Amino acid sequence: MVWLNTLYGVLNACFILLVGPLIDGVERRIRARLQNRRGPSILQTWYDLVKLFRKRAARTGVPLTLFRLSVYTGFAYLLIVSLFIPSILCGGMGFFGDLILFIYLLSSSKVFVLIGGYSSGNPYASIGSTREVSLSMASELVLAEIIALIALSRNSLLLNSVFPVTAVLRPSVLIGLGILGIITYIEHSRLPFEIGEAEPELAGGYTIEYAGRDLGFILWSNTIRRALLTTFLIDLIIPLDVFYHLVIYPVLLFSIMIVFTAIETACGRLRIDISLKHVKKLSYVMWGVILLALIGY
Amino acid sequence: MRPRNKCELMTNLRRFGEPRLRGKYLFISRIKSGRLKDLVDYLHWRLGGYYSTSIGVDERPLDGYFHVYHVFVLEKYGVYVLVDLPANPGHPVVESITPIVPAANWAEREIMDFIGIKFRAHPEPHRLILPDDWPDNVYPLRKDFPYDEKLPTSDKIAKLVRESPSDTWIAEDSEDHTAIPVGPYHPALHEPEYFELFVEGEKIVDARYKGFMVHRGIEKIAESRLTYNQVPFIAERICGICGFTHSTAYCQAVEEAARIDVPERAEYIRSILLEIERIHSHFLWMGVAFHLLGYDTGFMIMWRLRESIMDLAEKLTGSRKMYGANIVGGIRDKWDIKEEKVALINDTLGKIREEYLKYVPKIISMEEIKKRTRGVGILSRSDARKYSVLGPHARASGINTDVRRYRPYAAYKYVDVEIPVEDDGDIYARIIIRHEEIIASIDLIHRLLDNIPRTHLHADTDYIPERRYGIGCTEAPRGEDLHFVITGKDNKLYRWRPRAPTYNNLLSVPTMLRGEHLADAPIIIASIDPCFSCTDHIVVVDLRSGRRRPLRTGGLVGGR
Amino acid sequence: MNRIKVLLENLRKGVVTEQYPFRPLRVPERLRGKPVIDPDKCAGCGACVNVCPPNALTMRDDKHSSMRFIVLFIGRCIYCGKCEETCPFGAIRLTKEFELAAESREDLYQVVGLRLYHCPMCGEPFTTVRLIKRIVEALPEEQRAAAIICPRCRESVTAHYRSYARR
Amino acid sequence: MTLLQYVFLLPIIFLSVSTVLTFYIRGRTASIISSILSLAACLSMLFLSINVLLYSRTYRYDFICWPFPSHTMSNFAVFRINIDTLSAYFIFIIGLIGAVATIYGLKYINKYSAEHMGFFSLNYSLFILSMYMTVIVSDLFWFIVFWELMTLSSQFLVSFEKEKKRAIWAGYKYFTVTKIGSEFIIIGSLIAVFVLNNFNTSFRSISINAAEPLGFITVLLMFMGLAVKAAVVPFHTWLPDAHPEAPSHVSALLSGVMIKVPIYMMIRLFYEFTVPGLVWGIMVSTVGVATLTVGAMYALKQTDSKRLLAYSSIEHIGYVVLGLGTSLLLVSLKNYLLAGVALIACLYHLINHALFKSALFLTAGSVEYATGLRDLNRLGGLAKYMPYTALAALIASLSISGIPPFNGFAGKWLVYCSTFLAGGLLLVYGVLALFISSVTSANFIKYFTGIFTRNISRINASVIREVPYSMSLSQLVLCILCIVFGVFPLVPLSLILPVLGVEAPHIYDVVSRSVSINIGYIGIGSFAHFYPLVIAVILSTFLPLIYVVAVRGRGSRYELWTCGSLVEKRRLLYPARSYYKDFEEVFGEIYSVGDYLYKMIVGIIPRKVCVAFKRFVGLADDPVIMYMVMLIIIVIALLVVGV
Repeated sequence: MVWLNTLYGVLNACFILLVGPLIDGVERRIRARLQNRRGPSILQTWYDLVKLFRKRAARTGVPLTLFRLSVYTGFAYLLIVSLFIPSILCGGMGFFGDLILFIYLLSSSKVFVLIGGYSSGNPYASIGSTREVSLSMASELVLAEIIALIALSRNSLLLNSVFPVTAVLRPSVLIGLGILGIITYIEHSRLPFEIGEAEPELAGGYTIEYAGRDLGFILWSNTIRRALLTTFLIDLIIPLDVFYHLVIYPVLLFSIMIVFTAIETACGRLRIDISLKHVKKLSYVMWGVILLALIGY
Repeated sequence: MRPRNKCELMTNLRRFGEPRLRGKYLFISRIKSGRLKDLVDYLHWRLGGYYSTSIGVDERPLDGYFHVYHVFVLEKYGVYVLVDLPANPGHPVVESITPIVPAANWAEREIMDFIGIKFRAHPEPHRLILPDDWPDNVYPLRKDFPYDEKLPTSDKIAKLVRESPSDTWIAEDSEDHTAIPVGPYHPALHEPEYFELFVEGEKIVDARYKGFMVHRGIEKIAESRLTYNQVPFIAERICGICGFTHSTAYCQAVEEAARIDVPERAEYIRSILLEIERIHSHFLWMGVAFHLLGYDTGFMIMWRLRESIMDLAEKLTGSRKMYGANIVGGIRDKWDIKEEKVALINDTLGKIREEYLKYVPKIISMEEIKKRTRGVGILSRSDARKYSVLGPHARASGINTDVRRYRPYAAYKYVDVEIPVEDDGDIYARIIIRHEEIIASIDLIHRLLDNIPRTHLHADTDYIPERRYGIGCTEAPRGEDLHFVITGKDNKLYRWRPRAPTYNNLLSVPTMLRGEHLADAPIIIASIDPCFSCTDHIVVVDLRSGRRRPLRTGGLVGGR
Repeated sequence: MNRIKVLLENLRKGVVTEQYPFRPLRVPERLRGKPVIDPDKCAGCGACVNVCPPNALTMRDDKHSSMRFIVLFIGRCIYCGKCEETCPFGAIRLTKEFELAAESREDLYQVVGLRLYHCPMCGEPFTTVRLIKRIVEALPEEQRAAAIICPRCRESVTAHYRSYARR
Repeated sequence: MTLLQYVFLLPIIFLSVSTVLTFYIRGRTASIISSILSLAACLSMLFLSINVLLYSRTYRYDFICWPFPSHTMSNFAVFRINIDTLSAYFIFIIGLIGAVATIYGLKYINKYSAEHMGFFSLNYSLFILSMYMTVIVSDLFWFIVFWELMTLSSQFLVSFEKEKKRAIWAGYKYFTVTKIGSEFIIIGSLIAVFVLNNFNTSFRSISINAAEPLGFITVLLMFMGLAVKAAVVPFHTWLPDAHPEAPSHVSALLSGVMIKVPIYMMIRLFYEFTVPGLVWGIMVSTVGVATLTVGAMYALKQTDSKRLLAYSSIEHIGYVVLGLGTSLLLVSLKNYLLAGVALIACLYHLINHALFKSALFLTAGSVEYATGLRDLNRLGGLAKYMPYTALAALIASLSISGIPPFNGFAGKWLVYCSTFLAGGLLLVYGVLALFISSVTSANFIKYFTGIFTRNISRINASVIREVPYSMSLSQLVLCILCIVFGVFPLVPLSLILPVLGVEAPHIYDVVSRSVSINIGYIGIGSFAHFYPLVIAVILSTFLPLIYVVAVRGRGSRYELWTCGSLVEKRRLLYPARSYYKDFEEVFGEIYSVGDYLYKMIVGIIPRKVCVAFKRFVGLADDPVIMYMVMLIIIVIALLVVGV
């Protein structure tokens, strides 16, 4: 049984690894169509990544192994998450872990990438990382509230017993899921919240000093992170069932991503202070939702 | 008490020196000693005129002196005031006017670099345009400096940032702040320039600017090698966005100097092409602005619309951007706008207008756009006057100025031009100004096309007299383009100085940047619609080897 | 809401980009593209060389091989069309070609070589054979003799005749 | 009586000898002698504590100092020592951190001149001794004696650098504030002993009924007194001044150990002297949450390395106190399972914090030793010169940030589990704790990257070299323990569970069944669990794998990309103060609440009293001191009226 679950986990991880860049390719196509462009092939992100993987990495006056290693550590953390989150198969590494671990592993991978960004010493990278850290601190607050809501509704922190949270249909859960959707969107670092690597002012932000393979891995892990966050959202919605996961899950995954892309295409970039304020407002709303949950709705 | 007419003005000006009125030009020479500052103060701050630019001329072969002309524009009296300051060739020093009019800062430094006239009491007498490893006492725009001179290579690698503070405003501990280099290669800037922003957190504490990285020495080539009718094509290549307005301004300057009457039809065609250029430029700017605000869909939309304008231009002139229509005295024959083209223009513009109005009002009502532009990058009216900013940039700060209306040229004499003015002085105001100008320009073209007369296309220009002064002004999309010419022998110019509006507008950028958020820096810089290739109009320094390649005419091709 | 309207408007409009390098691009009739010299028509008068603002057109006489070369360097050309306008024989014209990327710098040159015409009196080359032919064809019979000698010789001959006449 | 039973005397003997010797010997010799003796003492403490914890022994001794005829009076003449598992747990921490800090101090102390070394050594031994004594005595009277001795000796250590005005001031402030704090304990104890317990000072015989008013006041006074020493909000203001000023290994002891001693007493207070009550649960957990929020948010603003660490100590004490409060609250609600988890969380996080915070203080000390700087705005790029210190700082930073599978995560995880699953008010606290945890990681990203990475700095890098081995190794030892405690939760849990067995017998059964403690697995019944070991194993397989696939090959080297312009590298440094400006602005309510409280406190006190105290205390700029002095007066007045 353990081995079967491990196998499930590995297969899920492979699925996420492969489908992450593919989703990005689809998104690029959709975005292009919304902007009256033809757009690249949906495999374009994969082509880009393969091209980057073939290139030599660059070190920019940074003697630290850490500068490069942090990228891969961040990547490895995402791999761990993908091993135990049910995605295409409804099972994983025996669900070794709970909600909090999931959040921590995801944010740890980001912490490593940002440590890498800071260690380059480039002011652009520092500012970009600072923005990322600030925004993820703020959204962590909302995430924590959502976890609290889930724990409250399901009286458990175990992933396999909280999925799907929709089994408890309360108004608070529904609003909470909506807010989780927004937070997922923000954590995807999409416009208007794509401020860590804001190309016009920061020229790539925390990724600025990376090149070649390292950059490839950063881009890859960004797509994986997006896929994982969305997977988590879907897992909370659909039943933990073979059919649902094999059929409904991919459909939902792609459609959520497409909706997100459409929203992204319609937005400009916000400033860090404004976006932090938005997230803060969201946390206030979420307090209300928790209150609602506490009084039994 | 402001003088009511030119006569009174002349009387008043006698207090300062000897005014001479020649057509539109009011020369003030022999300034009484110590009265220069009063004169400048009177012209710029009290008479309601504004400082336009300064020109240094090596007139030693003509009258034995170097000359500095400060050009002030008195829109009310319809004259250009040229404050003539001769400088002794042995000891070329004149008094600086920068302390009174900060806008004169760069122009005076440029003269110091190129002609070698020193300005007494200039607040920051450092090099502006010439690279740091340029030898001292070599002044490229003097007449004894051959245009194809090759200087010996220098071992010193040019430093892009000078150590000396460029501005007294810099906080004392600016060393402690993080320097964010923006440029010369930065994705937000599409041309080579260099801003150094000092930040505390993400707040910009101070900013420095270093430009003129691609100075191309166009003036020297034009004065040395080109004939009158070759220059328009080079002038057009000063800029890749508003090239036509440069060639028009040049042609007008020569036409002024030689007193050539341009046929009306040519004037109409010039105006039409100028307006097409303006629309194209504003579309481009809006696209860039949306891109810098992170709204790439808006960028794509604007540039798609711009594409149709470019196609129209291509159908009319054979080129998307380099119209190549101007010659001294009018328009080239093949560039005539015939009946079927009139229809074509009307049709295309109608469609563009319709589509444009479908999009842009919606886009500029978006929350992100509003939040990031309202109250951001404010330039107050007094600061705008201080730096003599021009064009939409000035109009967004509440200064009602437009060459097309107040000093009409080409066909603007025959039609009414609508000029939007906003008072807020922020980026949003600049967007609104340009938005309204696009619509006004489309309407203007329709009107111009309705009235286009049937005359010749160009006047006879066989003889152009020597040592005549001419100023050609056009309202470029970014503001007033000013070309100053002195005619010379052998079908060649004696002196030509183009001054692009960005030259004045850029000086105001550090003021706007201070206290703003780093994320807004690109849009603030872009909000003046800077055109650095216009501004940086000799040498290309290879930074790695520190070797300098003297520029040959081949390098002129290109632009933005 | 507005932003969604913008997107819907965009969707209605559809794709506008073209798959340019894979499909040819249509260009307007009047496009000022790459100038080409028709070597059959060019007489090597050098009018275009005189008007060319960026010196893209240059002229070189090689006495050794007795040839005149009109060199057009596309790398400098600004496509103003002045040469086309000036050329008395319609030999140079602007084509609609705009894809000018080349693998080597040499590909950007067009060289027209014309045989030089040597003055029958002094033997110095002063123009091309083709130009002299065209001039001679265009002139009336009685003026042809004067046209075929170089300006300097013509000057000395004229001076000679004059002095002869005065005498 | 076997010889083993007298092991507890060893530390006392070693440290007393050291104290006496250093009274006569001066200079470096003194420091070496005292270090060796302190080390021996600490090792014997470790031995003792492990002995007690693993075999659940209890040592109890009553020394009759003076035979009084009357039974009442003889109570005061007995010197009672009681080493149970709870004491042993704290002895373990004192021994462990004390040993590492002493080894570190051997070389580190050479930074200072030899002149006052005797004085320093004396106080150092006395400090460790008094902490040890504080946790082993089982008598309120002697507890207060050693408590005061601990304050006194550590005060001299804080203001050891006499030439620095700030150090003197910090020591003064520290002493004044904590002394006032201990007055609360004294008053509380007096009431407890004389009024409530019939002149009994022995821990075993004290029982306070917190339900009646006087009992309530007693517990409140004692809790407040302990809270001052534990630097719990709003009594935390002395800590950020005091801890950074001490020599770094002393800072490690202060932050790693000393502020834990009041927690020891709190556990005794709430679980032994009284019965856990709902009010106390709410109060303690609220104070805990306030502490962790304020600590982390103020740490975000710091640019001095040790000051940042000091604020983060406040934050982590907050986690510990939150755990304690949660357990109190849940016990009173009869939710023994989660109460046990919360108490485990409290103790688990306590030892974790001792480990990583000491390690961090030691790394900050190494940096100061090598560069003389603590300013994060100017430091940078030290990893190249000080690789071991950098490694230690990285591991400790990751631990404190709660990156799984390091130990910080395991401790915090237990806090979250107990609060999230408990629901109600605790849910809100849990949310705040989880949010603050991300602020912690932001803090330590700043700490680590500010000092060690980014290869540009405003200091002269040519003279910097790695610290001596004794120093770098002692940092690394702590880091290894951080990893071990994270990956094998069994190790700390096997130390903690005996503690629960003694202190809360009624929750032990539930906890030991529901908190599974297999090696590499930690979980609460069917509610939550995770396998740190599996994560560590997967991580350690992935990393070499990815390394082989991707990192191999050195890559080409370029200069820093500065948009193609030449800017001096020095000027590109993004100083630590700039890091989270915007976040601080947007989430600035916490700071403004602090300011508001400050104004309110000052507003309460009449102006004339302020002026009087200014003369009297000389520290009127610190409202907390005045606030507390006022409180004492009010309490005394109330007592007088009441009695």
